[in-house]
Amino acid sequence: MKTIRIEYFAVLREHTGRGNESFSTGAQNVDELFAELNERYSFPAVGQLKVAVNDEFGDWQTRLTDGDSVVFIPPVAGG
Amino acid sequence: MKTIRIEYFAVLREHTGRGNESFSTGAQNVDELFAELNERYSFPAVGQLKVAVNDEFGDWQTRLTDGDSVVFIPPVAGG
Amino acid sequence: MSGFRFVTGPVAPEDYQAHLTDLSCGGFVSFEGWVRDHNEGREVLRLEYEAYESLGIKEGERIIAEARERFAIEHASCVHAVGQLELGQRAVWVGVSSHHRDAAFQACRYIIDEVKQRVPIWKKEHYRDGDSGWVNCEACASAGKHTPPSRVAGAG
Amino acid sequence: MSGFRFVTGPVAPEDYQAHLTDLSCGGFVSFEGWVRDHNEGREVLRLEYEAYESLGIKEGERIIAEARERFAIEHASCVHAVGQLELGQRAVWVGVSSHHRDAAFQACRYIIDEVKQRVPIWKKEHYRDGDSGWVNCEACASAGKHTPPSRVAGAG
Repeated sequence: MKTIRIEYFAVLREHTGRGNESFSTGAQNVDELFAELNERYSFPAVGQLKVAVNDEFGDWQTRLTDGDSVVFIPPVAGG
Repeated sequence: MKTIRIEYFAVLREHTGRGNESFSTGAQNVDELFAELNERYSFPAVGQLKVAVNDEFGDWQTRLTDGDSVVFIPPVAGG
Repeated sequence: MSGFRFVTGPVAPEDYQAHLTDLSCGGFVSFEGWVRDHNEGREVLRLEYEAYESLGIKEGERIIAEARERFAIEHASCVHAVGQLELGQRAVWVGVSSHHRDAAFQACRYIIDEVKQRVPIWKKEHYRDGDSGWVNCEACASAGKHTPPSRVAGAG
Repeated sequence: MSGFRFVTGPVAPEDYQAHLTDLSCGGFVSFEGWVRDHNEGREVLRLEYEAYESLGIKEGERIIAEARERFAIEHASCVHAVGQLELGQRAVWVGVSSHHRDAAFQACRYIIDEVKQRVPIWKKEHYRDGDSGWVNCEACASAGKHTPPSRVAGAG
């Protein structure tokens, strides 16, 4: 088991009702982590998600280590 | 004979030493007027001149009437 | 001096433009994004921006570095607002100075286009009809903010 | 509100930008021409602009009208300095507001390009070596300001 810090923004923050959490998981990679979180939160369909691990863009196969931070990034709309 | 008001700008103002003058001439058009003025001032080669008659762009064949104002426009350099 | 930053509330270009002055530069181009009173046919009352700032600054700095590599510019900055904004306020500002104007125009355009596509910033619009929604969010757009949960497709 | 005007001394955009604000506009692009410390390899100390203002305003207004016809913009203004300017000061400012940024970028570029080519404004540069000259003037460029008189070719 490892502890991952998850941060939520925008529609995901509102949907989960929290800005961040520490999550204990056996997930090996980002894809497995997302599946576990989706079990709990049933995320809305926001469109294509991107992901960041430790404040850098990653992908769904990025492997996770204890203490990593993960952010799921809904379609952006700056400007 | 007609009286034409000539205005000089930039290099032509400095060359003639005046901002404007009233010029009595028998010139029928702008080209003839320029030739007369050039006799007097021997204008420097400033590049392609344009001309304005009564504050609108004209050309060298524009006919002149008593009381017209004429400006010879050296290459511009705004901005 | 170049760079990307976030500020809370509307952007005040006069606070940042001075960093771009340079006596070798003859041209300066800036872009400002203003909060509009409408979007896709709906009347907008105000906006809210939220950003993933730590990654956003990195990505913004990368975009500015790319612009400096691609175009013959001297300085470039971008400042993006987070938090509540009212109609007419500045949500984003991009400023670029260069020896010649062509490079400044191209770089300014490049930076705002890339920032809008790549920097993790989200915009929530509040509408006159009382509704609100996150822009570019599929579920929000199709059915308002209370949509039935559904599996989100993993990105490639 | 759109328009073209001359001002004596450096241009202060803050005096003019307010005329372009519009709650329907999401994009604003501006260009500033700054007095550079060099031109074509020579060190410049200061500039002097002179304009044929009555025709210049007409031609400037025509350029802005053309931009409004060609591009989907709401407002556009251009202000050009006349008189003495020091290094770093603003010689010209163009501001354009529009619903979408693409049109504002294109119109701003169009206006400054046309103004530089068509509006009767002349620039005299004063150089560090004590010389000075009117920019784009053949005789000035080739032999300093005291050139032998010669016949000027009539334009077509």
